[in-house]
Amino acid sequence: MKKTVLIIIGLIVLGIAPLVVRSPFFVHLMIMVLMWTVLGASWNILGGYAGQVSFGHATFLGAGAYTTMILYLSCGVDPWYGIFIGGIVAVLISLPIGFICFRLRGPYFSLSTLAVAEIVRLVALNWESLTAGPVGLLITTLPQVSFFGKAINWESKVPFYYIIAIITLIALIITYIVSRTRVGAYLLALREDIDSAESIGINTVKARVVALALSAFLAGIAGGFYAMYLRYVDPDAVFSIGLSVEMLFIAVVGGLATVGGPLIGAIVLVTLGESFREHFLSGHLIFYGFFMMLAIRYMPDGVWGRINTLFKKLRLKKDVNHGTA
Amino acid sequence: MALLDVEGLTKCFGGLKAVSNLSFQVNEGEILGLIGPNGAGKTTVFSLITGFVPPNEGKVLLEGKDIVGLKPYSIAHKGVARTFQIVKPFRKLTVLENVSLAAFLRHSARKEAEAEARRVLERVELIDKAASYASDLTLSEQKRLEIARALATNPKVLLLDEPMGGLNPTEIDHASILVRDICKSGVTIVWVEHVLKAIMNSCHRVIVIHHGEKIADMPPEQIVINPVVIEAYLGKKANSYKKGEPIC
Amino acid sequence: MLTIENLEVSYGRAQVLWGVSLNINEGEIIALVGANGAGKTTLLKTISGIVKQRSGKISYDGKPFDKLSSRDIVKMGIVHVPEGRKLFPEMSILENLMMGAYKVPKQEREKRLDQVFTLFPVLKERMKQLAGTLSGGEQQMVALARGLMAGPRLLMLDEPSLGLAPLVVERIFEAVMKIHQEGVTVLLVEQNVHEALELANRGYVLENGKIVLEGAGNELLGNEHVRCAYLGI
Amino acid sequence: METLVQSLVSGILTGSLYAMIGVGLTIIFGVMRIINMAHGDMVMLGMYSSFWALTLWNIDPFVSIVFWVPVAFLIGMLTYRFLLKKIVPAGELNTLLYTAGLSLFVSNLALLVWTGDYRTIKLDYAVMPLRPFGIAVPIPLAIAFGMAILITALLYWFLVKTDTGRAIRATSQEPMAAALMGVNAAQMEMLTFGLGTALACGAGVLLAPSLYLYPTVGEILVAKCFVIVVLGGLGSVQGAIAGGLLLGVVESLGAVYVSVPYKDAIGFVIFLLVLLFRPSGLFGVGKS
Amino acid sequence: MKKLLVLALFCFSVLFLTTPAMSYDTLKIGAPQPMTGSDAPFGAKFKKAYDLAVEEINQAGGINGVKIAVVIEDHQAKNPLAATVTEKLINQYKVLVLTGGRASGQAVEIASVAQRLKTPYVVDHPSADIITSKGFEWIFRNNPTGTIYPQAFNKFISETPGALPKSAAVVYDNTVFGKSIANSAMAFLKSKNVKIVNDEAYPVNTLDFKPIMTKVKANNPDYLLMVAVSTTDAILLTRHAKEMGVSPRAFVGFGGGFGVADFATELRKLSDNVFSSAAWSGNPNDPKTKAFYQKFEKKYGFHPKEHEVEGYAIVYIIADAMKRTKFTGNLEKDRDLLRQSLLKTDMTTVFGKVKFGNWKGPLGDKYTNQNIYSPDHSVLAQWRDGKLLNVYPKANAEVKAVFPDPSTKK
Repeated sequence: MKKTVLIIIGLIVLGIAPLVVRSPFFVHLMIMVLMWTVLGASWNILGGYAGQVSFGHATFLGAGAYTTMILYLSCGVDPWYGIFIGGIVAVLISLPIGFICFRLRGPYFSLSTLAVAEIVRLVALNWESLTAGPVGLLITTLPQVSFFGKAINWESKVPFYYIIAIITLIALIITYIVSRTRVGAYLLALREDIDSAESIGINTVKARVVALALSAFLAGIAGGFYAMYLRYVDPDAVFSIGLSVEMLFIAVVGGLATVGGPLIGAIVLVTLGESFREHFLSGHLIFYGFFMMLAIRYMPDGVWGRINTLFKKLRLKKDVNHGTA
Repeated sequence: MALLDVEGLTKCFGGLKAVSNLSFQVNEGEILGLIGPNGAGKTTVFSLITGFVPPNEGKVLLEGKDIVGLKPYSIAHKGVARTFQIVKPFRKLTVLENVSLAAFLRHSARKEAEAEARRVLERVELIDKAASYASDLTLSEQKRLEIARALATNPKVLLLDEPMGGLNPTEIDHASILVRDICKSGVTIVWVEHVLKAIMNSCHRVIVIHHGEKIADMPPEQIVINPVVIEAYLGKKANSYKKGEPIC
Repeated sequence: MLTIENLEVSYGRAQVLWGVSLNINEGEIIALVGANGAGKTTLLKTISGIVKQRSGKISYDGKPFDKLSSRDIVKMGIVHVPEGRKLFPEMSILENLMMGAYKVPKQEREKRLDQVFTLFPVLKERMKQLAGTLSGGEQQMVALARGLMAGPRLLMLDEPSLGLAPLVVERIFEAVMKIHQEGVTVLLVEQNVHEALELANRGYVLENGKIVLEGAGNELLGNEHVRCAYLGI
Repeated sequence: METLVQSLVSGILTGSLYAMIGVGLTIIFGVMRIINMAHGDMVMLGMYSSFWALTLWNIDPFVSIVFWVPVAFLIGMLTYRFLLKKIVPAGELNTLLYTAGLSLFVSNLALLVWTGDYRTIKLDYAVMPLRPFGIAVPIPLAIAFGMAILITALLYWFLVKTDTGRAIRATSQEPMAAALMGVNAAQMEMLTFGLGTALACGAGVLLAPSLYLYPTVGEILVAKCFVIVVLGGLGSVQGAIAGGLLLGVVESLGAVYVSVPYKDAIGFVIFLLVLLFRPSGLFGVGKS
Repeated sequence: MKKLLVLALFCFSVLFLTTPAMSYDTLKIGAPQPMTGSDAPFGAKFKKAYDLAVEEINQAGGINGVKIAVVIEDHQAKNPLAATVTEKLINQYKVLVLTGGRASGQAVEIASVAQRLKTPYVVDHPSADIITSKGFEWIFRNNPTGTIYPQAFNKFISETPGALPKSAAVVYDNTVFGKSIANSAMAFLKSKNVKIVNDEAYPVNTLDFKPIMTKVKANNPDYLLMVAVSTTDAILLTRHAKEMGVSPRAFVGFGGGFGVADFATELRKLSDNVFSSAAWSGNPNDPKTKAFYQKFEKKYGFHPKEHEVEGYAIVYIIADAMKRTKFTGNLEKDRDLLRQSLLKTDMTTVFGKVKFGNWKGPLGDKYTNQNIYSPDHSVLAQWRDGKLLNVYPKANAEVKAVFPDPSTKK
């Protein structure tokens, strides 16, 4: 009951935020938070729920971003379909990657994703006829789209905000569905013990592929959004290992295998980033590293997980008090 | 026709024959004991039947159909469930989640799966612990959780790998009752056990394997006076030493 | 020589040993028998300091040693040859033996090595061979020899016959007898109940983490309870 | 022909230093099952040590290595004791993420302290290379090659011939049995981490005159390290030596005969193939 | 947990509180630069250059009495962050005009945002052609584009008798910068029927160029052309080329790295006779440049190079445009007014002459608001005993070129 109220309040806040916050810069920041949330959520499905730690998630973001860009620039495909197609292309790319990397377990899987991501980056950098190589792709204008008869003003942040807000909602809902249904339960089982999972009838290969595909789809969509919002992609920006590590960081700090974790992680990443940059000017990455170590050492369940356990404890306490009274 | 029919099963690890030309049948509704000294290959037999390890030779027929070569999960779909000797619960999940996961095999809706899981937990008397994390259970409870998880897949055949290992006598008696009860509800059971007392009291038939070969297949009361079995268990001189004297 | 009183051990929440008491006198061979999962290996691990007890007392020559680390325990002459042999597979036989003498002063090692090689001449011939490439019986020999290199007063053997062919088992037990004749006290954990009890001066039967029976080897052999424990009627 | 010999020589020279770094990583993995993402940063610290010793005290890198290696050994032990010891039991993935955090921390701290300026080391005697048989052999790399071989050989001798070395290998092969022989596992782990760090730093000191240094140079090197140790089989010292030399040669030949832009990709492709088809490494004994 | 919440709240409050109020007490120039990360040293260089120029201008009375200020924001060399900080500078700090950027990837992002938010962006250093070839009317660039870099070299080989290479090996870094220069040079060489025997793009941060040079040596090129965005790459390329025994008639370097003092101090005699075809090479005899060098060295204790000159010059270009603008107090209007003034810029700075215009680049790009004098800035210089001396075009030449390279006589 309380939860529904909270969610409704959250949705309302999300909905009216850009109308209340007038500063375009803060709207921009919120857009960044939401974009990182989608990326964190994407990583979380594979890394948090299914326990397959990937160091190469930027591959899917890059695939989505480039697909959307290329389709728009060379085929004139409307970006709003392009973003969706970007997600699908990311899924298609994820399948052979899964075929290769899922033969490996644990840290070996992680290292193999790192290697695949580097190979993909090098291909994107050198396949000039497709990607324009290091020069990158730039779009100057977005197509006319009308919404209820009114042309959308792409120079304003607000339409982008609503688009990413919807994508974020989709990502969170997918995560929620995953966490609540058979699929998610299967992923958790996979993370805990593959033999046991097989013994109770879970097709672990299929489950992992589903996790990867979902994860790639979300990252690909976020990539498409990235391309349209920032209007410029180049291989080092969208295929870098650093980007993959940031996604991982968001999911780990926010809380592995939690629905709301990535949102918290993204808020932490973006706001900490902004304020550290303002106050320390340099060296804020030191704090990232430090924070990551602390998180793994003391909060293996992340901020969200920590909050959850605290609430659980509180509730238990209440129950106990109630029982004795 | 036997429910489960194992024919000429052979498995080599390196040069060592872990299971060698093993054949036996499991009839519907029985509890079949599978015993043998340490390293006799009992767990390997289970892994071969459930598809975790592919055999070098041999067939496993479930209701007449060969299931060799299938993946473990599809064998589970066909109605063969197993437990593990070294318990493998999903540690960071609750007891209820552990069992519901297995119940998802036959119920796609979460609610139904959970209801089924609760029924099973009720049966193995773990319902009080439904909300605890699996890692917080005692060994005896984890063993029961293991059984509950297998049961929740609604199997035709249940392969129990040492469910009594590490339990104390009261717990063993308790667990024996549970096993018999499960059998009565219509699940056929193959039971690997070291605690022979439990086996002797509950099984309809017992198979003894030694060095991967079947050395005996008979009712429990005959097993205990079978010289070959005693030799396998107590050492080869045991018979000559105590020839003619009754045991116990 | 070794006295154990009321030992209780648990892994996390699962208690494995419940008030185990036993004592071993100098020069004895003691057999410790019991079904799988009865707690035999845990008992050995507790004595050798790998596992810490929850309560109870272990003393050696009258001195309690529950605070000692496994390193000091080896130094005192209590040596544990683990189940499954656990050789260092990518080291030669010689290196394995030298590892056995890890806590032995350098000048004494040569002497030890000679002793071990007279006991197991076959190891001397093949001392450069990698332990991982040996057969099961040979590996068990190396494991025994490695244990001897530490210069034990009390040698604890965990299932030395596990997974070996009957002929090889006999040779292993011969070796154990020889080691005993050299003046080493032996604590033998075995599934091969008959051989073990025949060899032993005394035996203990462990069931579900408790000592249920003790007595002279022959006595136990004839005991109905032993058969009950194993065949469970 | 000359091109082939030249690229082989260059490959082997660089490969010897890769091998030294790889050996450090592999022994750490062997004993503790840590995949140390911060290993490359240890190399980076070594490079800076070399640079500062020359710049501030005018000590030649090939001399300063004599004291930097022990210092690195101590730092490694302290790092293990205060940062890693508690996290090692948490499993391979947690340590992987943890050391990734450590790497971020160390490289950015270095950025803060030393700035991102690219620096190079100038050695008066090393302007032109030697030219035996018309093959160019840069002097600093030749000296580094010799020292890398010497240090790796010393380590090998240590691991094979000394009690402690044997104990380290024993712990990596069969930790339980090693403990029963009286080996103090925690001590061995600390020692191994110290040794691994010392090797990485030492390689950094030796590499500094041939390459240039900047705080995030570790990122490139750590990726190479993983390729090397996986090629050789994680945990195998001989494998890491062979893997290092192999990677050096493959990179060198690949750049000459295949493609410069895809030079790094070749290493990764081999890495994936080995992971998939021979997970115990090309030179591993092959534990299944 | 509580601490975390407090921290989060703190972060938010910091964000909101530091929102500066709009005012014309100072005229603000925004400069996204990499202040952390591996590009940080460049950010620091520009900051020093900006500070010096701002100080001088303000001491001289500012812009009609109003002081100017450069607001630097760190983009860490990450594209999304470059967009973020540009938004922040434009919307939060309410800057009138932007400059900076450092690397091309971030500069494209800044240009894209600036164009959308209708704020002038005067590029001081990034050289990717794409920035001024997409018809962005709010974007101006003083420095030459990548494809203009080889201009002096092109003139040299086509105008000097016997200098036209028979074959050339081109080695360049696989970035926008390296690629633009290499493509431009190769296009020109091909038009002269010169055979390109090596076309090698190396990944940035290549630690070992020996394999590449081994490959180059096998083809025995008449000219070796090297492009490097960073000084260390330039040094290492030259060193490894000479170590491996590549012996062309001329070693020609493109990019800032080949023109800085470090190049000679690192390479000593290996640097002798290496050509540097640069976008800009300061003439130390010019009084304006001389004065700048002295002032800079006095303030910071080291000799300024290309980056500092660019940063210093850009502030003067912007200040000049501001002086010619009648500000209304309405930010949006003023930005457009400032843009109009920039279009009319015609002046000389320490970097050289500047006038923005629309024209066609060497590879056919249609430039918008690109400095029309940029091809003239291109200079071919040669290292002699640790000194870089201009050799071409003849008007700027300090000495005569040593050619072919005597050290590599076959």
